[in-house]
Amino acid sequence: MRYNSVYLVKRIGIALVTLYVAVTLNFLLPRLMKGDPASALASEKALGSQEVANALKAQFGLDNPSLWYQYAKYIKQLLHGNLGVSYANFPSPVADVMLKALPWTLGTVLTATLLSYLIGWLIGIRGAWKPGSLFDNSTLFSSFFLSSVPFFWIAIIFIMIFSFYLGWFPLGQAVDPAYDSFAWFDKAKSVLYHAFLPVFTLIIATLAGHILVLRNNLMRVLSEDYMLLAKAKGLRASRRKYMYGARNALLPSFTGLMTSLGHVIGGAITTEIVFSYPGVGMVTFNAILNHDFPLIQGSFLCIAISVIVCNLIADLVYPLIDPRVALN
Amino acid sequence: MKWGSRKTSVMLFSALVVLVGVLNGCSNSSSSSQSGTNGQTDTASSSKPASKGDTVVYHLGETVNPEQVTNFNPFLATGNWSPFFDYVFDPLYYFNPVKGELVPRLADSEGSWSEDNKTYTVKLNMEAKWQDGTPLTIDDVLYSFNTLKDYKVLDRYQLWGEGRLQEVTAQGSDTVVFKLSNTFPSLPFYLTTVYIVPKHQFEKEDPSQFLNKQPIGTGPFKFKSINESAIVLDKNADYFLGAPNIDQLFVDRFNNSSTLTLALEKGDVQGSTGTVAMPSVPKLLENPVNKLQVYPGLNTFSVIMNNEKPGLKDSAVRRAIQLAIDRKSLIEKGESNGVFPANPGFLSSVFSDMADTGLIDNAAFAYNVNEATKLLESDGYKKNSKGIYEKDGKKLSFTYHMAANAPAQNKEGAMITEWLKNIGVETTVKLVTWPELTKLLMSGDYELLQNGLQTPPDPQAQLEIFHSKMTAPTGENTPGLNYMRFRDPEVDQWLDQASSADAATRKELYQKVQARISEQAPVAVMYNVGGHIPYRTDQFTNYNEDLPVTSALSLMQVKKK
Amino acid sequence: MKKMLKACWNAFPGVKGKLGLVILLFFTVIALFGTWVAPYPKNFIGFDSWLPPSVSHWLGTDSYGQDVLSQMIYGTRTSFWVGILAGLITTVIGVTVGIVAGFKGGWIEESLMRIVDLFLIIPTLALMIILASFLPSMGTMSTILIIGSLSWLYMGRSIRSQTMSERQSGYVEAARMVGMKDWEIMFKEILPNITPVILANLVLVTTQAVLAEAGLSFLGLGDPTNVSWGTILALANANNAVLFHAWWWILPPGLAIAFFCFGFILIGNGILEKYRANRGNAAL
Amino acid sequence: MSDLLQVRHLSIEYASPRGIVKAVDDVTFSIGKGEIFGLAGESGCGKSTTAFGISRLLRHPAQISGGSVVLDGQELTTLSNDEFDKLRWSKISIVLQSAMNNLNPVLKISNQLIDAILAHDPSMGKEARQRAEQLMKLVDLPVDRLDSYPHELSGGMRQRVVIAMALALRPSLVIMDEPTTALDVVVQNGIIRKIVELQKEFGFSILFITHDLPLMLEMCGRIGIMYAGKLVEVASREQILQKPRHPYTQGLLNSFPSLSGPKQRLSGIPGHTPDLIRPPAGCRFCPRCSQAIQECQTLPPPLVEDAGGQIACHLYSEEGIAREQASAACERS
Repeated sequence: MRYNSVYLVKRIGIALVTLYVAVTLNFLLPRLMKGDPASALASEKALGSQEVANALKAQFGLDNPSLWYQYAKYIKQLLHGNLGVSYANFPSPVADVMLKALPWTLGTVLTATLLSYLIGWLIGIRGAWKPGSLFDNSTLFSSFFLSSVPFFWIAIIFIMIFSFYLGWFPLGQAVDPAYDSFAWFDKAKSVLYHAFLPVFTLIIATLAGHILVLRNNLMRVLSEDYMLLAKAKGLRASRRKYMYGARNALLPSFTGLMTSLGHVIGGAITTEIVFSYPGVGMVTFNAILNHDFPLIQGSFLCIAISVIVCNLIADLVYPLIDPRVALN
Repeated sequence: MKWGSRKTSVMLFSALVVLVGVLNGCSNSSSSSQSGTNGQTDTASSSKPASKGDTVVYHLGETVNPEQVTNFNPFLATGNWSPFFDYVFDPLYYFNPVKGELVPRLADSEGSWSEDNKTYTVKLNMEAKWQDGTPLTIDDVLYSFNTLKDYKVLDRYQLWGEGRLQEVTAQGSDTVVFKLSNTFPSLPFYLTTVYIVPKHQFEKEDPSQFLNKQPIGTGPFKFKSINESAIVLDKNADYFLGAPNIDQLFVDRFNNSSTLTLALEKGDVQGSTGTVAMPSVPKLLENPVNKLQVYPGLNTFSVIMNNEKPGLKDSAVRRAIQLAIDRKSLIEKGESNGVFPANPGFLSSVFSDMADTGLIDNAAFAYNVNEATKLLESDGYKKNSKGIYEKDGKKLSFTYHMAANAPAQNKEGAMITEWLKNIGVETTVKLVTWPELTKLLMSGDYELLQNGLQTPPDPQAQLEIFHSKMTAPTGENTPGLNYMRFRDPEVDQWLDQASSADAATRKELYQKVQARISEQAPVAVMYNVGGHIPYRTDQFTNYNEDLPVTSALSLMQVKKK
Repeated sequence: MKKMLKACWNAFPGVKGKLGLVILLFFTVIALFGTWVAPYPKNFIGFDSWLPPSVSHWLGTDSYGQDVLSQMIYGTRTSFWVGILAGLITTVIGVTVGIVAGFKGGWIEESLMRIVDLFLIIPTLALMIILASFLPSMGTMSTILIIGSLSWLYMGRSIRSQTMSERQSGYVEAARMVGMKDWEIMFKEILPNITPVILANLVLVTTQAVLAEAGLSFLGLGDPTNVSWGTILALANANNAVLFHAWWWILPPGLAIAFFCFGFILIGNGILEKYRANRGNAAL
Repeated sequence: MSDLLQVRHLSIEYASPRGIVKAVDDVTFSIGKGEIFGLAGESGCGKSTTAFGISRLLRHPAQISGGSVVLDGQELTTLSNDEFDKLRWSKISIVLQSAMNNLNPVLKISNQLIDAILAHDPSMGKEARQRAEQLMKLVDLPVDRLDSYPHELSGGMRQRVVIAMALALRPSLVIMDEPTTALDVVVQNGIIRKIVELQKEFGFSILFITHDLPLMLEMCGRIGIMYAGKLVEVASREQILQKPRHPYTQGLLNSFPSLSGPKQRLSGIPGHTPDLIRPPAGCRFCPRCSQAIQECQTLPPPLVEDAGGQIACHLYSEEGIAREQASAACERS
C-alpha cells in the first residue's frame, strides 16, 4: 500500500503545528491562573521569612517576571526533555512524576477506548442489521440511557457491587501492595486484576456513544447499491455484514475514535479519583489545585502529545482501511 | 532493590497489551488467585499469593499522592510524605502529642540548660547505628543542624533565626551543645523537627536537591521498596531502642480517603495515620474490632477575620460572630466527633499545663444567638429591611472564602454562613484553591476566611500568632501568621516577657494573653484538629495508647495476635 | 389553548419524542415548583444521619442529616438551569462558528477548525478546572459560563459539515444572485434549513452540560452553598456512602442525571428520525 | 421458444404508515430462453419492484403478497432462503443502475469478482483469479485493472465490471435495472452493444428495465408496458412500433421525439399517476385516458391474450371491440 507523500507530509505537518500551539497554550494557561505559587509556598513553608521566599522564587525561575524570559527558558528546557521541577512537590522533577503516572492512564484509557469501540461496533452492527428487532430496540434504548450517565457514578456503583459487596475485585489502586516480591507472571496478573474494573467502567461509560454512531452509519450504508448487489451475489451473511457493511460504516467513526481520546482522558480524571488509580488524572487535578505551574504544564503536555500521536496514528492507519484517501 | 519506576512502566505496557488478550479469560484467572472474600469483617487480608514463610506484615493505609513519594530527604518540606521519616529516621527528641511531652530518641535523656539559659547540652545514646551498619557519630548530628544554617531554604522553623541558635558544637564524642544568642525556652520542642541524617551519605550531595531515593536512617524500620500501591519497610533488627516485633510494615497508598476507609473496614489495612473521611468514623466504630484514638493537635480551624476591615474592626461584631457558630454541631455533624473543641483563647489543649481549659467550655463563648444579636444591638447596629444589621450606612456583609475541593470543609462553611444569616450577618461564599487562600491571608485581601492555623509544637509560637511583630497592614504580606492584623500592645508585652521567663511566670502570662484573646476574638475558633487515628485490633495487639498508636515508637511494640 | 397544546405535542415527533417530552416536563415541573413540593427547606440539617428511606424521608438522610429527597428536588433546579442555559450558550457559539466556518470556507474555516481540533485535544474537564480557579467566585452562573464556553466543539464541527452540504444546494446560489449579503444568507437562509440538526445538537449539548456540571461539583469546584445532583454525589463519595450501604444517597443523583439526559436524547433522536425520514442523511 | 421464466399474477405490497401500497398488482408475463424482454413505464410504476420481487431482493417493508414465479420449471416463491441463495448469481444475476456506488469502494475489483465465484464454488481457489481475468477481457477491460479500486475507474468501466460480474457464473437470466441511465449517451451505446454481443455469445435471457422507450425498442425483442402497478400491454417490438394498442403506450411513444422524420409537437400525457393506496375502481389509466369508455370507470380491464401479445384495455375486450367498430364506423363517415 504505497502512501501518497503529499497526504503524509500534510498530516505530519498539521500534527507538528498543533503540537507547537499546544505547547504555547500550555505555557500560557497556568499563567492565567491568579496567585503565584512560589510566594504562597514560601509563606506556607518558610513561615514568612522573606529571604526564603526569594530563594524559592529563584529556584522556580520566577524571579524574572518577564513572560518572554520564562517562555524562552521553558522552550529550552522542553527541548532537553526536562519538564522542569514541580513547585508543590519540590524538588521532584515533573518528568519523573509524569513518567510514572502516564503509563497507567494511557494503558487504561487506550485499552478501554479500543475495546469500547470494538464492542460498540459489534452491537451497533447487529442492531442495524435487523432494525426494529428486539435486540436493536433494547440496545438502542439502553445506549440512550447509558450515554448520559456520569463516569464517576458508574465507578462508585461498580466498587459498591463488585468490590465491596461481592469482593471479586480490589477496592482500587493499580497493583497489589506486595507487588515487588511477585514473580513476573503474578505481576502481570496483579496489574490486570486491578485494572479490570477501571477499564470496565470506562468501557461502559463510552460504549453508548459508539453504538449510536455506528448504528447510524451502518443504516446509511445498508441502503447503498453495493449492499444490494452483495445480497444478489448470494454472499454469506457474515461476509456481507462485515466486509461490505461494517468496513464502510466504520470509516467516519474511525477518525472519531482518536479525537474522542481527549474527552475520555477528561472522564478518566474522575474515575481515577474514585478508583484511587495512580494515573495522570489525579496528578493533573492536584497540580491545578496547588497552582503547580510545571506539573500542570507537564501533565497537559503529556496528554496533548499522547492525543496528537494517537491522532497521527489514526491518520496514518486510515488510508489502509479507506483506499480513496491515500490517492487523492 | 532498584526503585522500579522505569521497569514498572515498561512492564505495565506489556501487561496491558496482555490485558486485551486475557480480558475475557479474566473472570476465571481472577477468581483462582483471589479467594472471594466478601465485605464485612473477614479474617486475614485477601489471600494474595502466599508471602515467604510466616513473615508478620502490618498494613498501614494512607492517602499518599504520586507526587509525595518523589523524594525521601528529611530536610525537604515538599515532595515527600512526612510520617515516613518518623519510621526510618530518628530526631533527638520526639514530641508526643497525646501527652504533650518530649520523648528522648537519639538523645540519651532530657537535655540541661546552663544558668543563663543560653546553652542547652544533650547527651546522645551512642548505641544507635545506621541501617547500613556504620555507627552513629557526633558529626552526623552536627552536620544535620549545620546544614540548616548553610541552606537558608531548609530552615523552615527558623532555628537559626535572629535571637535563636548561634552555634552547635560537640563536647566529647557523645554530647551536643546548642549555644543561643538569646533565651529561647522552646528550643527542645524545635529539636523534634530535625531528623538526624547520615553525614557520609548526604555530604556528597546538595541537601536542598538530593532526592535520597535509597534512604538510610537509624530508625526502627528500613526502606525496602516502593511501588504504585505501597511503600515497603523491613524491620531494623538491631534498632538501639529494641527491634520491632513485626517483620514488615506496608504503607498502602491511596489517593482518596474514601477508598482508604473502605480498605480499613474490609480489613485490607490495619490502621492509618489519620486522613480518614470523618463522617464515616461512627460506622467504623460500630464494628467492635475498630478503635479510634483521638488527641488534640496543633491545627486550630477557625473563621479568620481581617480585624482592619470596616465592621470587623469592632470586637463586638467579632464576638457576635464567635457566638453565632454552633461549635458543638460542627464537631458532631461536620467532623463526626473526630476533632476537639477549640479554645477561644486559641492555645491548644495539647499544651495541657499552659492552656486555660476553663475557657473551652465557658458558657460566655458558647453558641448563643440572642446574646450575639444583643451584642450587635448594644454596639449601635440596627436590622435593615432585609434583616441585615447596619450601622451608619455600613451593613454587615462580608465575603466568605473557603478552600475548593474539600467537601467536608465546604459543608461546614455552608452551615456557618447559614448561622451568620440567622444573626443578621450576610456572606457571599468564594471558593479558591489552597495556595490562593494563603495568598489572600498574607495580603489581607479577605474579610472572613475559613482555614486552619498550624503552628510548630511550641506554646510560645502558637500565641505569638497574635503578636503585632507577626503582622502587617492590609495590602502588605504579613511576615508571620498574624493574618488577622490584630494588634494589642499589652499582648505584645506579655508575650515578650514570656519568651524568656521561667515556666511558672510563662504559665501566668499565657493565661492573661488567652483571656485577652477570648475577649477580643480576633478569630472565631471552630475546632482543634489533632490526631484521629482509626486502627483495628483483630489481628494485632499491644498498641501503646500513650503514644499515637501508628507512630514508630508504638508500632515497634505491636504484636500479631 | 387546545390547539397550542396539540401543536406542541406533535412538535416532538415519534414515540421517542413524546416519551422524551414527558420526562422533560416532569423535571421542569420539579425545577420550577420544587420549593413548594420539597418536604423540607434547602440544606436543612435537622435529622439523624444515615437514616434509610422511611415514610418521613422517602429517600432517607445523608451523613449530615439532610433529607436526600428535598436535596434532590433543589438539585433539580440547579442542574436543570445549568443544562438549559449552558446548552443555549453552547448552541449559540457552536452554531455561529459552525455556520461561519461552513459557509465562508477558506482560511476562516481552516483556522476555526484548527482551534476546535486543538481544544478537543486538551480534556475539556481539565480546561474547566483551570477556568474555574480563574473566575473569582464559583457561583452557579460561573459554572454555566465555563461549561458554555468550552463544550461547543463537537457541535461546531457537526453544524459546519451540515452547512457545507447546504451551501451546495440551489437556494443558496439563488439567494446570492438576488444580492443578499453573506450574513443574511447564513442566518436567514441556511439557519432555518439546518434547524432540525441544531435542535438535535442542542439536546446533546444540554446533556453534556449537565454531566460537566456533575463532574465539576464532584471535583469540588461546584458552588457549596447551592446544591445540585453533582454536589450530592460528591458528598456521597467523599463521606463514604458505600461504607454505610447508603444506596439511597448514591443511586438517586446518578439516576436523576441519567433520566434527565435520557429525556433530552429521546427528543433529539425523535427530531433526527423525522429529519432523516424526509432528508435521508444521518446528520448527527 | 420454450419459456425460461413464467410470472403468473405476481402482486407485491408495501406497508406504509398511510396504508397498504399495491406497488405490483396481478402482473403476468413470461420470458423465453435467450430472449431480451423489456419492461418499461414511468418511474414508480413498479417495474423495478417486479424485478426485485422475482430475484427476492425486496427491502422491508415490501413483500410478495401473491402470484408465482417459475424459473426453468422451478417455483421460486416457495423456496427457502438457503435454497434461493443457491440460485442467486448462478441462475439469476442483476446489474444495477448507479455507476457511482454499485461496487464496494473499499474492496479491490478482483476481490469483488472472485467472491461471487467463490460463494458458489469455494474449492475454486487459484483458477478463480484466471476466471476474473477472462471476465475482464470479455468486457474489453485491461486485466491490470483487477488490482485497482472502484474509485480509480470511470463510470463506464465500472458498469462494464458489474456486467462482467453478472456473467461470472453463466446465469440463465440477467436482470438489468436501468443499467445505462447514469451514463452519457456515447458510453451507453458502447455498453449496450457489448451487452447484445455477450447475449448472443452466451445465450442468456435478459429482463431489461428502463423508462427510456427508444433504447428499449432498439434492444428488446418483446416489450411489456407497466402503468401504476399493472401490466397494461405486452407486444413484440415491431407491434409496439407500428401499432401500439394501449392508449398509454401510444401516449408514451408520442412523448419521445423521433430523430428522423418531420418535427412534430410532442404531446405528453396529462394528469399524474394515481394513488396506489386507494387505486381508482376501474382502469387505473382511465383518468388520463383520452379513449376512455363507460366500462373503464367501473370495471378493471381483463388481460386479453391474443396474437399481438397481451393487452389489458376495454377497447380490446369483446364488448369493447364491438363498440370500437361502431365508433370507428361513425368516425369514418
